[in-house]
Amino acid sequence: MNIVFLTLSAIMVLGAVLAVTLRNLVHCLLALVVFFLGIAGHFFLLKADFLGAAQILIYIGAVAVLILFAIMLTRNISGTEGGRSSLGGAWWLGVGLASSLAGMMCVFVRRSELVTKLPYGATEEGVVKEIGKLLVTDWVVPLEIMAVLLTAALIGAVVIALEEEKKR
Amino acid sequence: MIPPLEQVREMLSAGAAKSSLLVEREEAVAVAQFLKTDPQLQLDFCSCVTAVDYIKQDCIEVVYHLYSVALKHGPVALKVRAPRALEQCRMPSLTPVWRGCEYQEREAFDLYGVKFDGHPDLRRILMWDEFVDHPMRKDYVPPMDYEWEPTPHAETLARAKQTGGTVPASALEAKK
Amino acid sequence: MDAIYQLIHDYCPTMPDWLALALAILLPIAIVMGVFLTVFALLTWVERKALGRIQNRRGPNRVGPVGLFQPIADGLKLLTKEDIVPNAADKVVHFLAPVLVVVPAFMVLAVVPVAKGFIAVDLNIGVLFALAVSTASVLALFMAGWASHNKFSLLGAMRGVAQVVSYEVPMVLAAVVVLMASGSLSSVSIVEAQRGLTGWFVCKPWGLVGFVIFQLCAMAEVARTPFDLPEAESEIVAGYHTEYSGFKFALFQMGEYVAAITMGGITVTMFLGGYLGPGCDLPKFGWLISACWFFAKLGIIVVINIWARGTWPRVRVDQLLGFAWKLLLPLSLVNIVAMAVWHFAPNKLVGWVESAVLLAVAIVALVKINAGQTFEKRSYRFTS
Amino acid sequence: MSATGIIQTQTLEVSLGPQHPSTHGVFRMDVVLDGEYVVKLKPVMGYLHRNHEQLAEKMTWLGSMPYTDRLDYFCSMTNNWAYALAVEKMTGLKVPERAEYIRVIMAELTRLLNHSCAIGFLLSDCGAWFTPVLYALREREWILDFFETVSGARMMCNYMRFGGVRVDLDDASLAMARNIVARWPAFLDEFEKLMTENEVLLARTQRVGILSRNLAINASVSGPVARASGVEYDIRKVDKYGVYDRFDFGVPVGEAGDTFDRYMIRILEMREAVKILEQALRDIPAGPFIAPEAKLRNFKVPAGDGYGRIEAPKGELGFYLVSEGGAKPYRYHVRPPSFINLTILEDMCLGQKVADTVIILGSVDIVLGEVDR
Repeated sequence: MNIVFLTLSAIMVLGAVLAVTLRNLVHCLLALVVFFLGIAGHFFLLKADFLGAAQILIYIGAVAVLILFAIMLTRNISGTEGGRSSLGGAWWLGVGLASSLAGMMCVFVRRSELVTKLPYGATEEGVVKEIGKLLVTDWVVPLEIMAVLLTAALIGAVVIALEEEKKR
Repeated sequence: MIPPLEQVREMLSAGAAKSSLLVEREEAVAVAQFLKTDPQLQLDFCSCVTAVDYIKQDCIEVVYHLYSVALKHGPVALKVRAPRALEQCRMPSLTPVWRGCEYQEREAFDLYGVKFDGHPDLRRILMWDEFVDHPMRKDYVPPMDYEWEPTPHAETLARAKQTGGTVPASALEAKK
Repeated sequence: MDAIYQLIHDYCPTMPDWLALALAILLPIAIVMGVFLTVFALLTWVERKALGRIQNRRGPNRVGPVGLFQPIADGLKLLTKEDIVPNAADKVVHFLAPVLVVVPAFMVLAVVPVAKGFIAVDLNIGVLFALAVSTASVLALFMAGWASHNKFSLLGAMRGVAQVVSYEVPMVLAAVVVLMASGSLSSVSIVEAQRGLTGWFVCKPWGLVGFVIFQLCAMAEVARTPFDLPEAESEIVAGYHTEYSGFKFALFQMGEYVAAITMGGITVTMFLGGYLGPGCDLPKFGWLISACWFFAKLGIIVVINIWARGTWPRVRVDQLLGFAWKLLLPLSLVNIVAMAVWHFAPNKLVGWVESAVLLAVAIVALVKINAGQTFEKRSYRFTS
Repeated sequence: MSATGIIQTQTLEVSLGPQHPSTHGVFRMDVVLDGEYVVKLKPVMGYLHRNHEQLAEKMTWLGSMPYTDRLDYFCSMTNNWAYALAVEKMTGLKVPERAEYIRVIMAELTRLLNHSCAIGFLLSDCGAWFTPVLYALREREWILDFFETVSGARMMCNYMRFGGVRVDLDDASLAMARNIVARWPAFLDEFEKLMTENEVLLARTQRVGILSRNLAINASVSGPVARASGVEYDIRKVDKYGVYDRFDFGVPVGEAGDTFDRYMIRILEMREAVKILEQALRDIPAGPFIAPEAKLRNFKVPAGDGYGRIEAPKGELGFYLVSEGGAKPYRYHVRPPSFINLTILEDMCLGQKVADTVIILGSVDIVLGEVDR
């Protein structure tokens, strides 16, 4: 299993690096999809089939397509029309921000109760049920806040698009 | 040249509206407008537009066949003449009066070289854009090489030059 | 997988462990692929024959008996054709797209229980896996359209993406009722939950509505007529695979047909009782009889697809999306409520009546609300 | 301006044609799209241009008769008739009664042939995977067989002559024609049952590509397209050429002027054509089939000009001829209905979707042999 883990991780890192370095936006997106797939693979490897499938459904089926639509609205898809490389002078700032974010997430995830509450080693079916129950009992407020936030973002996107129309 | 418009109406009505009118270029639009709107004529349907090259009379005649959908009579042939020489071969377009003239006047321009002033979109319609002559004129001489076609592709032009330079200078100019 | 591993171990103890493991993994895959590729080849033949019958012509009848070898001939022809890649195309993506079209279509096959006790991988979350993986075909479709550097391809790809994303939503919601009824995500337990004389989910009001929604969405998802907009040949030439030729084109066709079969298989599993049927539990030939049942039901779904293709014109893109969002989505939401009503009803009869009435009201109301798009009866006058 | 009114996006210039499955030949439309909406559309033609008119000016009067077959290669009979009619007008040739009846029979059969295929191809453009077309082609085959028996050619019939027709119809071929006419209503009923009430078809065609009555008249649109927009104009009724005044038939006229009306008008016109055919096949008199004074060799037309037109299946087909009294026409001009009906293509398509463009073009019913000449 170690080999599979390492291969997957290598592919993921490669995908992530390509996603930020490639010039063509569509290529970047495809590299990002490889990265998403790698995450799904990791979930499957951890026997968290539900999370793996959810990862594919949400990140590849929805998020990637969303990014795709955003890309199609931009002009310079091929990245050939001048402009600076995405690896600009402030790359170290990005690296710093990203690593500090990752560190923070590590710390908070380790402290979180959610990890300990899930019955580890239970059947997958049990996990799905447990997640469902938790989502509508203990975590119902965060869930609703998220839902409202996403709806607000959606409306905001429409408003921004409308403003653009007015300006023209 | 033509009598006052009221007389035109009587003339046309008497002849069961099957007659032809030869009008001056300057008067064409006014006459057309009259023929279209006059309550007794109402020639609202411009069926056929074409040009004829009368090389002996040194003129190109554009013929409009008018019918009336409202009164169901016709045809009246409205004829307008212009000199054959390419620079002077122009006349007012009747497309603003009858929209149906649009493509047919383009065709007349394409094949006979009649320039219609006031036409919204006077381009070649049947021949390709790079074509230089007007092939329906009676004095038109077709090129030696029928198959050769001046296309905007640089490669084709280069190949044509290589194989003996049969490219007419006019075509190369049109390309520029 | 474990069973096969055990089997190999018992019969050939001398075989090295890694080989046995590899065999245990590859054997079910090979069997499933073999079976479904045969079905795919047959399907192309059946489709052409059936379309021919609908259209007053004979269909393929030259190669082999009644044209049965036509798919092979087609395959050979496509294999030997020149592979044309447009000069301006994005070569890598252009190459990857047809591969990626086929992969998800085959991956879904893994969780379709073809016969009793015969499933390549009995995932606990089988249905979710199938729905998730089939979504991934969107990307392949987009890649094909974008990489071809052709405007028709791009239009087709954008249509395809919009269509698949829109129909994914009612499709998943229609599947939810089945999950609620069976209490499981595993495709085998969904099938087993449909035992009994009227056990098939399609025999219940919410199941019937769910089945219709799911079937329509499946047709849209794999771009079958009347939802074949991404490759609408009369409008945008061939949509996203305009610039593909030879075997890459064949891969697109294969991906499309295999996706049609697998979506049909998922529909059968979820609503039509999968491999269940009289005789499927017989000790000896139960697996064979159950396989026959499964393929018979699959055949019905496939014939419905072909029939629709032979008789229906294509819808327009706004009508297609409007249909998904304005009709199917609310209806599938009501369907979930109807399922809940059924579930909490004091007895079967009350549940039946309540959910049926609820759904009928919903359907009538939705049709009324969307009445702005309905049609007028015209009369014509005759002048003489 | 974006047609959706929400987001302004980049427009896409697409060239539909000249090689495109549904441009009905080598026809091109330069379309500018905003998303799926058409914001500009310019037809480009001439890919099939062979200067038919100039060729005819270099030939004898009768010499270009077979060449008129190639104009609208679906309807060679009506093309022949229009040319013959124009020449007969200039020469004053009287056509015998039997020949007039034969011409009517041929023209109305051509109308059946053309309209059935036109609506078949229109439905194919809607994406009906060829089923309706093949139903139409099955019936068309009967008419083509009939044309072959009579004239020796299925499509390029070259059947009419100045002052009559080339060969007479014998009783066997008349029976054949009666047979075709008798089975046509059944075909129409079957076709309508299959298609007319189909919701997808209604949704695709109703209120799509509307052409107003005034624009139709002003833009010289003729034939079924004009009548679908409410223009009560049928040359068979207005000019009463041939013996059309002897038959009892109606001219269907639409109201909305959309694609569905153009589809329905064609079906109704076929039903009327069946009526005409029944009467013509019943009343056809005996007698000569070509005027005795008509000359095939050394045929000359007195000097002058003339315009003859008929109601071809696609609209008004006219021939404008100028003669100098010689054996060749001095000027020979065709007024092709499909060419002129294309004038308003852009007006009908603006603000519609790409998918609609295709069916609007299909509902106009063009044949490129005639558009480009």
